[in-house]
Amino acid sequence: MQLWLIPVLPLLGFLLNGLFGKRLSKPAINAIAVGSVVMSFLWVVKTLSGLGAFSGGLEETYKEHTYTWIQSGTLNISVDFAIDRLTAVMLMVVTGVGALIHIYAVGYMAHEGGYYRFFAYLNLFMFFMLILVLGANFLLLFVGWEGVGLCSYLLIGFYFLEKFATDAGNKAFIVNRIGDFGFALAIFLVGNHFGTLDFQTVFAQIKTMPVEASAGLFTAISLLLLVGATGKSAQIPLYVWLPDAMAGPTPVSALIHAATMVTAGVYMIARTSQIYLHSPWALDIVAIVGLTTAFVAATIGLAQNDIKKVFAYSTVSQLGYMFVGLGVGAFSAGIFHLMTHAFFKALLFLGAGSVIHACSGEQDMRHMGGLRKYIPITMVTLLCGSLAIAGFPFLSGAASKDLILEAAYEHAPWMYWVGVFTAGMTAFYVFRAFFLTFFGEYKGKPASGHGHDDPGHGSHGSTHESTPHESPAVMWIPLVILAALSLGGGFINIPHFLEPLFPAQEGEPARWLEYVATAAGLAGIGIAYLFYVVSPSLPESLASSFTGLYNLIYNKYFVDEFYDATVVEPVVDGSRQLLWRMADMRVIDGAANGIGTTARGIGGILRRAQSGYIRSYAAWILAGSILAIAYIGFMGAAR
Amino acid sequence: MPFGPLPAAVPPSWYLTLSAILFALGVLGFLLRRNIITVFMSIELMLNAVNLSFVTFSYVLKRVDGHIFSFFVMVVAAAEAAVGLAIILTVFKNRQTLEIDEVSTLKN
Amino acid sequence: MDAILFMIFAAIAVICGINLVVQTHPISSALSLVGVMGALAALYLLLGGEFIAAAQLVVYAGAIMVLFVFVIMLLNAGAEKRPEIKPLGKYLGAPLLLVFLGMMAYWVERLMPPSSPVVFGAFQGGTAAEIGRSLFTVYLLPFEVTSVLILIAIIGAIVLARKEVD
Amino acid sequence: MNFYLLSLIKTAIVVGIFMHVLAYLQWIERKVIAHVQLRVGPRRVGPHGLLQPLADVIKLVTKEDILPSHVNKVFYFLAPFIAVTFALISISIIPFGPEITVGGVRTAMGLTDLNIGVLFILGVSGLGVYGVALAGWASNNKYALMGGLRSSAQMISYELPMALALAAPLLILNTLSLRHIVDGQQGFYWGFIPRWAIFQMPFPQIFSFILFLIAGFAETNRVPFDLPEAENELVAGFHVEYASMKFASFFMAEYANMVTVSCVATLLFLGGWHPIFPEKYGSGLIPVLIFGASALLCFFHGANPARPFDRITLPVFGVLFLGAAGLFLIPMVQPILLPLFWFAAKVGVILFVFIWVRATLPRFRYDQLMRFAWTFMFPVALVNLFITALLVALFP
Repeated sequence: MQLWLIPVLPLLGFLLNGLFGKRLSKPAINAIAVGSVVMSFLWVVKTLSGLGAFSGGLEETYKEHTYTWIQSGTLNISVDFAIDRLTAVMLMVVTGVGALIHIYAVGYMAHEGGYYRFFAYLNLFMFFMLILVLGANFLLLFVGWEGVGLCSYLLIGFYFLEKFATDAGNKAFIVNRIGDFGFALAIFLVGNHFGTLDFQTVFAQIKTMPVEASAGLFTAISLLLLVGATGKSAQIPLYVWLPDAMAGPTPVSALIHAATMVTAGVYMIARTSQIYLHSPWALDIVAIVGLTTAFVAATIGLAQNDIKKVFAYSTVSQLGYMFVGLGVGAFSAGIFHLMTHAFFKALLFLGAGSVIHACSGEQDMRHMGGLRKYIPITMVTLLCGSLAIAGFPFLSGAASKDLILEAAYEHAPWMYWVGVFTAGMTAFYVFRAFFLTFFGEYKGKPASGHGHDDPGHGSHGSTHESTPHESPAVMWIPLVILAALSLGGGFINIPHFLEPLFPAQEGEPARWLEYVATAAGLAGIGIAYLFYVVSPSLPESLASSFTGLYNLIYNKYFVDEFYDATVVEPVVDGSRQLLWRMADMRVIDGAANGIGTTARGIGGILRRAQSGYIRSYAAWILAGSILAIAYIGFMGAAR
Repeated sequence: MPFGPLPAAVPPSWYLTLSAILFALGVLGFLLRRNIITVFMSIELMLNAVNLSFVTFSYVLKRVDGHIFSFFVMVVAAAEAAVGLAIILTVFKNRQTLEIDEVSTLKN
Repeated sequence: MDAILFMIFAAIAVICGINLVVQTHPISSALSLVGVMGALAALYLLLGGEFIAAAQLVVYAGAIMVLFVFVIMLLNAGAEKRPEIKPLGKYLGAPLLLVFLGMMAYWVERLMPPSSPVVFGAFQGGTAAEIGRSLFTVYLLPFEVTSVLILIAIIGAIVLARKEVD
Repeated sequence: MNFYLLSLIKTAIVVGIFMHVLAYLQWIERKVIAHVQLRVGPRRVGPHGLLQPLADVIKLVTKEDILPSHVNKVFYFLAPFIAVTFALISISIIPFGPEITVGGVRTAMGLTDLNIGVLFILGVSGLGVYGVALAGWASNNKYALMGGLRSSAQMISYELPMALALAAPLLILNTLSLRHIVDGQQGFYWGFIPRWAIFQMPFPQIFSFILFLIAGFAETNRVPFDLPEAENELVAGFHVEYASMKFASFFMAEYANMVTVSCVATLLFLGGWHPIFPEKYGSGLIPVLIFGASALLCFFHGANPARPFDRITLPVFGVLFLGAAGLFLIPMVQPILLPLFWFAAKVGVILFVFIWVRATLPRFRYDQLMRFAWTFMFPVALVNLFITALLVALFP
């Protein structure tokens, strides 16, 4: 089946573009970058159909051994790739959406500097993401995990000339470190207790283990894994990096920070669901974390003015939904939502990118408006995405979200109500963004603010006329496809597809749950329409009447400031005072210098032997060899 | 070595001893001579001595490998001669001398 | 007969070797080295290494040493003045060397497994066919590597010895 | 019969014949060149100058042996001997014919046969350069030195294409022993095309034959490659300081090398002593016809002579030729003589080409010489070798 080919193709793209990209022409770079991803998508399709995934096959995990990586003592870690139905879904999402976004990026990045660098990073990301998804053991998963983290760092800081971009990159990286730390610990625990890191063997062992005896172990592992997941999937308390990550180019935000990478945490928890299921209350924590995140992020999203920020917070909140789904035991629903979210959130981001592109780099919604006559295609597609996320009936978002909410109701009714409220807010702020962008009249300052928010566009903004313009076909065609997916994606019955892995919920949930959720969504849409189309003056008055609350939300609950005060400052001071002044300058430097001086002294003695005459060297060699031969000879003679 | 009436055929160890003698001569030349070319030739002499012992061993063990090794030694010697003589030419071009001790820039 | 041949060629080899060391003029040394090589070729024949003998003639005596002679003639290197040997070398070197030789001879005699004396034709494994066979099967990789080495040497020699154009 | 005695006898025969061949080769060369240039050539000493070589030898031996004062004595004396020795050694392994039985003694024509004959010849011819180089260097004379330098560079350069050209037929015949090589060229395609190496499938070695001949010209310092002794630039090149017998020995070496190269070419490419077309078509009668025809020619010219004493000499030659022709008709000596005849004929043709070229072609310039070696001969030889190897591998 050559599973290894799936990740290796993007890797080839990365190598080609990364090594020779400077000398390649743009068409060549496009061909390599897009071609590799598309090819790997096709290969995924071929493999899956070969495994019968589309025709009810692939009940069992199909595993392929590539080579043995680490072989030490009893520990035996090999690079295996495995496909089960979960992986199949992830593969389709990653490669499919990835391919679309690559195509989109060709148009979006057309005028950027570091073109080849961008696509090289993107391909590298695809490689690691596929490794993450395909990996058949914890270590491989971790490799992919770190790899995508690296790529996200590189791509967030893509405009590395801009301070805030690099800062955002560092932030993402450091925050993720915390999560990865937990993940690593979890892996150590697993390896320590099961003697192997291979998923199948570990889970097989778990099935036979007494639950109550080892509950503590499972709880520890699952909580540590959760820490990792919160880091990667931007859950409370580690969500702070994601909004800043919007400093990267929009396709990156769409691919990495909406569709694929941030869902890695969800995937990981679903993958290790066995461990969670055997822990008494780890899942509840997952659910609570998810719910809180969903709610908080949604509230923050209400008041953001940067269109990408809005979608970023909505991403966080949707991820929260997925966690809720996982936490209440509806893993398949979580994965389902993961997929649909990949569709409509990618769509939203790409649409936002198209809008930004149209406004020559403007990201602040207050400077947009009335764009519907300029960029109809973008508007329509964005409308589809917004409806989908708002849970409009029969659309993809609704399908998955309702499943999650129903499962939440089964689990604990209050979770359901919070979820419904959050859904309402989601609908509200998404359509707020939509209306602000497309309705009203155009408020963009002509030829102003060119790329001062999205500096990469500084170059290309000036090349365009200042009135908004529709994006090229290479950009809106992926939009259309994604729009179609987010409309119809709900009818792909993922839960049924995943039943072999995650048995379906027993019992038919009450119908009214769906109605209430849908109603909440529609209500949100209505309120948004009322606020931003009918009487645009209403929001200001509202904000002024609830100033404190508004500021709290507007400043994202001051979480960043809080973290700065509590975590960052102490660490910085500690390292400066203690580590730098004391440890580094005194101890380490002192030792290094001491070694240096000693070496110089000895050398000063030894250099007398260096006469510079080849002959004398040869004489030394001769003497030495004579001694050696004498020694050997005597030894030999002795025997 | 046992002296006395010369046997009809000599044991292989004599060949080895001969190669040792030649090697020693090579070393001597390397140590005593000052002309780069001669020094170089002394090295070649040592290589030849080693070859002789290789061939002798392959006679003793009745295996062809020794010949292969000496063949490789020859090839390497050829390459070495090409490069070394080129170097000598350049040295001479730059310093108008072949005295090995006057080419001791390594010193100090 | 074998012993006599060995003695003859060994004597030639040793004498030429000594000549190489004591002659002051490089070209004399070169010629004596050619003598050594010829004698060694004969000894290889005695040892059954006919291919190696031929290669010795072709490669060493026929090519390498010609190169040496060529360079010597090209540089027209005169006789070197007798080296003044450092007291260390004078009083330590020669004895050390003799000791070295003595030890070698002794241990060679001592440690060599008792083996049949060298008779011409007793070992037929050194034919060109045999060498070629193992050269292109067992030792294929080293062979290829040496070819690369030769290539590098050629390029290096050209680069080193070419006259600067300017 | 005792091995040593047999070897002695054979050596005596071969060396005797060989020396005379060398001596008369020069006479032939002078004659041929003379006729090419519409001259008569030597004809004072003996009939048609047939005793000229003898006279030359006497002259060279009795000449004063000048010893220049500024030469390096040892090498000055050594050089000619080295040259002539290595020139003569290689004749020792050249087979002239198949195994024959003379007086109940079965022996091979030719002194000996090495398993590595070709390699041996290459090695020896490589050593031959020392004579020239040393002569040039020891003469302590700038012309001589230039000659020596040139010859050593030239010989090194041309040994590569020579060896490569030799390697190609060896791939087909896969042996290094000259005798086996000749055996490998026995027989005929479709009954009349000889299976000589230059015709032999899978890849006729015509190219390597030509390459080998050219390289041979260079190895023997013959025109157009006689740079080492280019009279009009280097006076006489490496042997400018040599006189009398030493000088002669250089010439002997040159001619011996010519003969060796011709023999090797014959053995490797022209099928040695195998006839040019099968016995059953009467190839055995060719010598008879040739000698008979030349006898008739002699009689005719004797009948109406250009010069008075031709009336005596030419008929004598005619009679001799007739005798030779008759000799080839005796069945019992045919197996001995026919191979010798074919071998000699082929070698003679190549030698004639040597002389012919000398009479015809001008001399290369030195840089042309080197460029020719490295940019034409070497690549072509490589390609030829490659193709041969490929075809041999494909159609074993």
